[in-house]
Amino acid sequence: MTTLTQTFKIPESIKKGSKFSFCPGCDHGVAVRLVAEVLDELGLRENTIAVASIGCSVTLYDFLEVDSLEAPHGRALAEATGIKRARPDKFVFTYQGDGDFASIGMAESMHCALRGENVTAICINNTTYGMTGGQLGPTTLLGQVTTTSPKGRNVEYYGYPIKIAEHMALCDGTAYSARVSLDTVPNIRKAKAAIKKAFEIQLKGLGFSFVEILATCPTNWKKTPQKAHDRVREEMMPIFKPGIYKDITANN
Amino acid sequence: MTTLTQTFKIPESIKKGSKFSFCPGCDHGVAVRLVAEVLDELGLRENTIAVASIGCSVTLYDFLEVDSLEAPHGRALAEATGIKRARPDKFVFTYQGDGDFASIGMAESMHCALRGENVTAICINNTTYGMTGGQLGPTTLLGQVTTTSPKGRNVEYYGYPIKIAEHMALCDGTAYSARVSLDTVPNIRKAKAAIKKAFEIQLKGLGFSFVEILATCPTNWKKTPQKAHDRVREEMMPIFKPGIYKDITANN
Amino acid sequence: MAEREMIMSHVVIDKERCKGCYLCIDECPKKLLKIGKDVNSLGVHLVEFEDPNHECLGCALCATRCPDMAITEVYKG
Amino acid sequence: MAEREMIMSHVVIDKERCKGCYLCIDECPKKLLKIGKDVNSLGVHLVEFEDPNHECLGCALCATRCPDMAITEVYKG
Amino acid sequence: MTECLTKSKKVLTKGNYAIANAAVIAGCECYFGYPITPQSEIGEFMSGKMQELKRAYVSAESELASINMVLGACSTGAKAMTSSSSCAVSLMQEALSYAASDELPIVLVSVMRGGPGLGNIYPSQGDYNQATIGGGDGDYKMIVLAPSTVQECVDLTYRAFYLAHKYKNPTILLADGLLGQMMEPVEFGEYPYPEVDNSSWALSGAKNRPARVIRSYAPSADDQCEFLKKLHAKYKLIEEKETDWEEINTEDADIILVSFGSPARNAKSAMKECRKMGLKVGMLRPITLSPFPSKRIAELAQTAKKFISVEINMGQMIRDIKLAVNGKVPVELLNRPVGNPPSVEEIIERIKKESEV
Amino acid sequence: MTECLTKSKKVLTKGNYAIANAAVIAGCECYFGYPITPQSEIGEFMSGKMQELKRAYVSAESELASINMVLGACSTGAKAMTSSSSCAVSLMQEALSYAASDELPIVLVSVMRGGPGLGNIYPSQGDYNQATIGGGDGDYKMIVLAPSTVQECVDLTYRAFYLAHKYKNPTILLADGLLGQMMEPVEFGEYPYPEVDNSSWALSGAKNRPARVIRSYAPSADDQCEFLKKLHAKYKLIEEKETDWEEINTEDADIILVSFGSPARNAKSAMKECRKMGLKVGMLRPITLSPFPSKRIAELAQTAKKFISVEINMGQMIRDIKLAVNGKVPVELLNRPVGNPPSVEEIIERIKKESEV
Amino acid sequence: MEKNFIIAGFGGQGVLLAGEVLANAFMLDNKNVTWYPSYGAEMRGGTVNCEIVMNDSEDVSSVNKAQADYVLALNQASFDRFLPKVKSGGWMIANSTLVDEVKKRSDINYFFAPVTRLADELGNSKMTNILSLGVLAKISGLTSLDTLEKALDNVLPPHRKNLLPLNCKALKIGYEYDLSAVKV
Amino acid sequence: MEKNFIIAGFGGQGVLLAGEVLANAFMLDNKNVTWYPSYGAEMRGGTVNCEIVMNDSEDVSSVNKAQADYVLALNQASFDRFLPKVKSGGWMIANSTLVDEVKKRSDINYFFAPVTRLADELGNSKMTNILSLGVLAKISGLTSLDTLEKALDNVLPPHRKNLLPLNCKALKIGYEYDLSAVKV
Ligand SMILES: Cc1ncc(C[n+]2csc(CCOP(=O)(O)OP(=O)(O)O)c2C)c(N)n1
Ligand SMILES: Cc1ncc(C[n+]2csc(CCOP(=O)(O)OP(=O)(O)O)c2C)c(N)n1
Ligand code: SF4
Ligand code: SF4
Ligand code: SF4
Ligand code: SF4
Ligand code: SF4
Ligand code: SF4
Ligand SMILES: [Mg+2]
Ligand SMILES: [Mg+2]
Repeated sequence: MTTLTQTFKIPESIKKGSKFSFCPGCDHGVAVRLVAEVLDELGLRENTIAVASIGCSVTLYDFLEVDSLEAPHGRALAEATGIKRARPDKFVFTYQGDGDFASIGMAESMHCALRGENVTAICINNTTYGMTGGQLGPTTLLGQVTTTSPKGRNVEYYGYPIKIAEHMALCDGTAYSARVSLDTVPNIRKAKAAIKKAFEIQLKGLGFSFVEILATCPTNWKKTPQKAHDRVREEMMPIFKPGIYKDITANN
Repeated sequence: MTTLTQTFKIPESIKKGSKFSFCPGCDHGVAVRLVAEVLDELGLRENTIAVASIGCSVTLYDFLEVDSLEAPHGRALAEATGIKRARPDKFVFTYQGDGDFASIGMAESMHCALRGENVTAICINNTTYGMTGGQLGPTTLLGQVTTTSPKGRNVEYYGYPIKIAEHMALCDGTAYSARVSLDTVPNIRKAKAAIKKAFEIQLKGLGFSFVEILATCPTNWKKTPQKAHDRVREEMMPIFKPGIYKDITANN
Repeated sequence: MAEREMIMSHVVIDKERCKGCYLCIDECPKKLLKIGKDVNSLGVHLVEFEDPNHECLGCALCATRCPDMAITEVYKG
Repeated sequence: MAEREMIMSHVVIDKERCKGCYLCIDECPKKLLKIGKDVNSLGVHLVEFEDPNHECLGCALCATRCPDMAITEVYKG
Repeated sequence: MTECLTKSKKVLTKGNYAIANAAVIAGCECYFGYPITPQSEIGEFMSGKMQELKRAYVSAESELASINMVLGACSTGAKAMTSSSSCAVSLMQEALSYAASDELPIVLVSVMRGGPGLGNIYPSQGDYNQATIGGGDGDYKMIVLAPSTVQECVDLTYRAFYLAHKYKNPTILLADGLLGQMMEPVEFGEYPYPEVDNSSWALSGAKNRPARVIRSYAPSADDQCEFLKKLHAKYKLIEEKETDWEEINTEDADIILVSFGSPARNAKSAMKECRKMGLKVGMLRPITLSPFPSKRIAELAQTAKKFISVEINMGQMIRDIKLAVNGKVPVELLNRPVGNPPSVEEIIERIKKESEV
Repeated sequence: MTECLTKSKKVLTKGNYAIANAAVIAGCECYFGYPITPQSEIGEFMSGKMQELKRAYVSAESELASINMVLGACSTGAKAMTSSSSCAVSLMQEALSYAASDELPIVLVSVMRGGPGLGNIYPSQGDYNQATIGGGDGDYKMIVLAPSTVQECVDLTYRAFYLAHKYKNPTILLADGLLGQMMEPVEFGEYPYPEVDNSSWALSGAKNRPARVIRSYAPSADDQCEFLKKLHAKYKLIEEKETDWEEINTEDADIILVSFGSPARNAKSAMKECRKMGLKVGMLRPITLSPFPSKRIAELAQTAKKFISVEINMGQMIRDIKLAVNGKVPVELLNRPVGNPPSVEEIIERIKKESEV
Repeated sequence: MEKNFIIAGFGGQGVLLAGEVLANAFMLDNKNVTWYPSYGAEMRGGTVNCEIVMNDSEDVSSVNKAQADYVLALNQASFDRFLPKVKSGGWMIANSTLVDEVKKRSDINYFFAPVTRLADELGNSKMTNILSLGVLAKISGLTSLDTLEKALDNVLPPHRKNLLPLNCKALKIGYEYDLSAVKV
Repeated sequence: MEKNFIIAGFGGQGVLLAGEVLANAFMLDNKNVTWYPSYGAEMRGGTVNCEIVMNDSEDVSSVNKAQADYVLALNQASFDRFLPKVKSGGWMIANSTLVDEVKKRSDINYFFAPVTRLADELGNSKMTNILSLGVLAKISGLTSLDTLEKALDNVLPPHRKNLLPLNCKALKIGYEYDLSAVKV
């Protein structure tokens, strides 16, 4: 009789009995789980202060068994800076939407990276403001229909989407900047590796680490979760190319 | 008897009888004059709305004979957006300090570029907040002593300066991004050419145009105007390299 | 728990977590997951794991894909 | 205005604009500008243009450099 | 949604769409906004409609940006607006103070939700102070209009644009989440006000005239004192000319309910019920919260025996009532901190209790 | 400057440095700031001193960032502060509302300059409303302390940290540009308050205890109502325990001057002069502007014949005085819109005039 | 005269739309009417409801009423939640396909109709809302089938107009449903 | 007793520092003292001034005084601006190197001393401020040379302490300047 090996379990860092409040098939769930898995693997849970942002993931603190602060919309990295400066021995990360990070929070995000704050930011890029009902955001793709671009994003009225990971990489205080995707299981695994790397960079005190995660918003995209992943692959990834844009620990 | 040719005069766009309120030797004066010269040369004065920002150049409207709006600190490009969208036929430019543009105004600046607003931004990079007495700003160089970095900018406390022109170039809505310097007369002439190019790009309706001008702040640097220009050359230009970072009209 | 569950690769599904997104179904290389008849309190038709031929690899592809940790445990035999 | 000013290269300095930064002095290839004795209402020792040998090129390097448009006019003869 | 809003016939319309469509009819040339519940429909409506009409619409990167875009647009004399809610309106305070000081005719639609902080998206009147007193720096005043029905959302949107331009003063349409989400039949009609001529001050390029500047910087303290006195003389004028309220059954009333926005609806019903019971109850509904109908309330304080302020907050308008009543008679509070307005039954009960005393 | 500030002897100190050094002595662990006149010296002092002491100092990219960094630091129980002025404090309103709702012990030093908008850098008290009522969303209150001398800048900075932590409430030290720039001899001494134990709520990592969350989001309207009632019960408690003021010659006074901050100095001198002339004048100087000494003023309204509010603004505190006096006796305003406080002579003249009536 | 209605069900059952149609009908009948949804931080997939207040005397209706004259409950959760809100003498109209026919209160009128089943029979279970609206309207006697059809036309956006005939059919089935089963 | 002083001059003449030394001296004499600068949006290079209020009776001094007991004017602009502010019976002490010796008002005392020249003679025209402070202090009779020297020590930052002897010398020259020229 062979013994069983457990190949999957709910991470310890997930709050017992909690359930995600995300819509069916939303990649936020996968991303939060990956964060929890990495917190487990690096033994960080009890020494972590997480900063939740305003967006679909605002109730992150209901899912993670870690101390958390809810930041005003866009200010998560200012809050994280305050926490880390006050308690440099704590592990500090933010979990933000693309709107939070790159629209209203653009200045805070950029300057946190420039200062090289020793914190980690996870940014969920779902090309829309999910929580408020799917309006056009800083990452909305050209042509994309949203509730505030009913005929699709055109350049004249809306301009272009931002490439977040590239901008972060350009900041001298950034030690690590990567873009990953959750469209397939292999990519989910790569995403986890990137999160882990980012967290390790903070543990080593090397500066700002950043992971942009391409994710779905089936509800506002009005797509099935499956088709939503197709969209990530076919429409998002050609514009927002996954990759590691900066890694000061890589030897090359 | 040969006739005399006038090789220099005060531009028409300069308010009659006005005098700059800048400190002796401050490059702001040169930059404002260059803007006025280009407004003259392109015949724009009577069709222009300028946006003044909060900084040493806040009273720009006292020097330029053009309609002007004073924007709250950091919001000049939001104001400019409002003006241009309301009156697309007007020529609209901002004149901002580096603190205004890249610190408190980072989000507005970046998103104006991303949207490709058909306006021009002039940003005076003097590596400090001049008006408030020379504090450390977003462009303060490593090692630089300011009133808030009394022992010089160190990475641990302050992080790194931002490379503005590079970030602007990275935004897809930007048609033109250049960095120029006012340290020598040849460079002053190049600076003028860049401003002219940026203005022409707006006139052609090609999108956001941007000129970062390396300039002195003799008062807060506590240097003579001459030595201040040496510093621009020796300390600033190696980090903030002059050049044209983007020009969608260039054929290459 | 049936004895075979003790020794063979299998998954455990938490019915109250499942939101019926059905992402897991496509993911399973052995097609062991399908939409069932049972409905949970959310009104969702649950995913069912059926593996009569003991094909499950314990690969956890399904659980890795599941956004709601409704596949709470995966075992490899 | 002296007759020679009518035909020879020269510059015009507005005393009330000059702030005494003396950037113009270094700029003149002919060294025709120097700190004078006169003081304006700002208490600044003014720059003086002295060109006994009619060397001025009318190149406007001085005026281009001047941050305060104190060299208000430059003429090339 | 866009399609059904016609000028000519009654249409069942949601408060948010009513405001948006009224703004379009009022000739709003520019809308700048950033989403926030419970008013995102305004921006959504505008995104389609303004493009259709080739007017300006920008999905701003934040409320800081959107309000400042409005300042920019208004500096050219354009009719421009933004809309937002509670915590996001908090972000606009600097710009609002600038706008007051710049005397720019900006229009802000503020659809209140629960606070403080992020709070939640339930209806609330917790931003009465924020709108009427202002959280910006210095001494300035907004014009604040408070609709209580969807039709009034339309009428007061028109009025907001008119008053903003007439007085060159920032004007807030202050609704609550319930009104924003509520549907009622409305008639849009035509914009009922004359166009205000902005040509004497608007920025348009200094052609054949000296250059203009719009600024809030005053180089000397004396200049600033003069400016503030002028500004406050304008506020006085606005108070005299534009203070507006609805008043019912106040002549002989012992108890006067004072209430604005959606709770005023319940106050009215309660008042009518109480009249049926023979209780001498009247009500006053401020339509302009700023200027506040203080003078009228002071007059009524000569005859009434008590005022009750009915609000969805911890008691904010009650301060203005007290200041107006100036100790003549008691002023009581009937509030719910956040959420739905106090119910008709609750109000009736309170009136009965207060009548006994 | 840094060097001369010792704890043990009297030193002639500028208000801004006094505040900064007092914060350091109070154990402030983190300073985050962005420059603005007339308070930039605070950040300048801190930049050197905090690094010297290996504490946290950040040149933030904006006031939005600095205030939010303070929220972050305070969430760990740390003593943290920022300082700013007028238009820039307007930018902090959202975060202040969050801080109130999060019950975070933040300390904000607000050194008022002229408004509205950019205004200018002259002294002013135009932000009385902004500080005491708040421009953020929802129903919340700050604790607001108003020094009137440089020594009080020190003492009230200590008190600000203490009260903020004791009540887990945002606390504002509200000075004006004149006080910030003024030098007077001060003694710093030691931080006179006990340390508040924050361990029951501060974020520190969920080790051997359940995870904690600090948030302002309330999932249901009922939760939010409960929360608001609790919050306001705390405010009541603070009012009962911490309301503070200075009072001189009020017992028999016919006229009572009410004034805070730097104008209170002139009011005091004027009052003393008038007493010499035999005029029955007293004065009350609120030290806590929020909670406001309303109860005491109401008591004094029983005996006094008139109150005069002396302010550098268009009349803001006067509302609170009127609310307290509640119509008992007249409340007059003696103000200067912006700039230096009304002079002693001006105040005396006014007292004389009011005495004649 | 003032009457108020609560229509409640699952998210996705179209209760807001049904309410909007009813409100439109009252508008067409030249009555004052107010519609408002419950909203808040409720989970997606939770219950949704809206209230419609109709009156022909007042210029403006009050809101947040303690009780309702008519409640239409399309699922069990809504039935349970709103049963106490029915006015004494008022009506609870419930979708018996999903709601147990239990009558705890004796001071109100009940009407159970298998509306989801009826809609299924019509070929589209999405018609549950409109079909049950027909039942509600008929019971209330406050508006006509004709008006309701016009109201439907008002509410359906242009790109959905193709669904009008089906909706009208559903409405009719509901409106003409056999009310004899009603026991007062 | 309360006395107040205005010290005014060019930006760069060190009037704020001179005022700070005087204020320090009063502090060392255990008097209450308040120092505040004029500030605002004045142009760089314009006139600068500060006011010092000393008293030994009140706990706190008033500010923004209508008039001053002593005005020290280091340049013509300051002289012109502050002449009307001297109290009747008060003193106008002026730097005669830069100020014309004109006496428009007859109700005040004047003292003109060529302080810039004296400072130049000392070898450093930057000592004008401290030297004239000596004159002012002596005329006022409100503090001693000894106290002023200690005050100087308080005010000079460590890296400027090398300038203390020179400053003391300037102070002394001023303090011991021949006051016989004074005509009341
Ligand atoms: C200051 C402020 N503005 C706006 C909002 C409303 N709001 C809440 S979440 C959100 C956008 C969320 O989008 P994103 O950050 O992309 O996160 P997602 O929901 O897509 O995961 C907005 C605009 C707010 N709460 N506060
Ligand atoms: C909201 C706000 N914050 C701060 C200030 C104070 N302030 C005025 S100008 C300025 C910095 C100016 O620096 P920069 O933009 O680089 O212009 P410079 O003076 O160097 O040309 C600051 C911080 C302000 N007026 N408003
Ligand atoms: S709205 Fe979009 S991002 Fe938000 S939970 Fe639903 S699917 Fe996810
Ligand atoms: S402070 Fe600096 S930037 Fe400002 S005017 Fe003076 S020299 Fe120029
Ligand atoms: S992926 Fe998870 S939530 Fe989705 S259907 Fe499968 S088990 Fe259910
Ligand atoms: S573990 Fe692998 S094989 Fe087994 S059910 Fe899941 S995906 Fe299929
Ligand atoms: S450059 Fe201009 S301001 Fe400077 S010294 Fe020469 S003339 Fe005067
Ligand atoms: S024009 Fe040329 S040569 Fe003549 S003074 Fe100026 S710099 Fe010298
Ligand atoms: Mg998003
Ligand atoms: Mg600068």
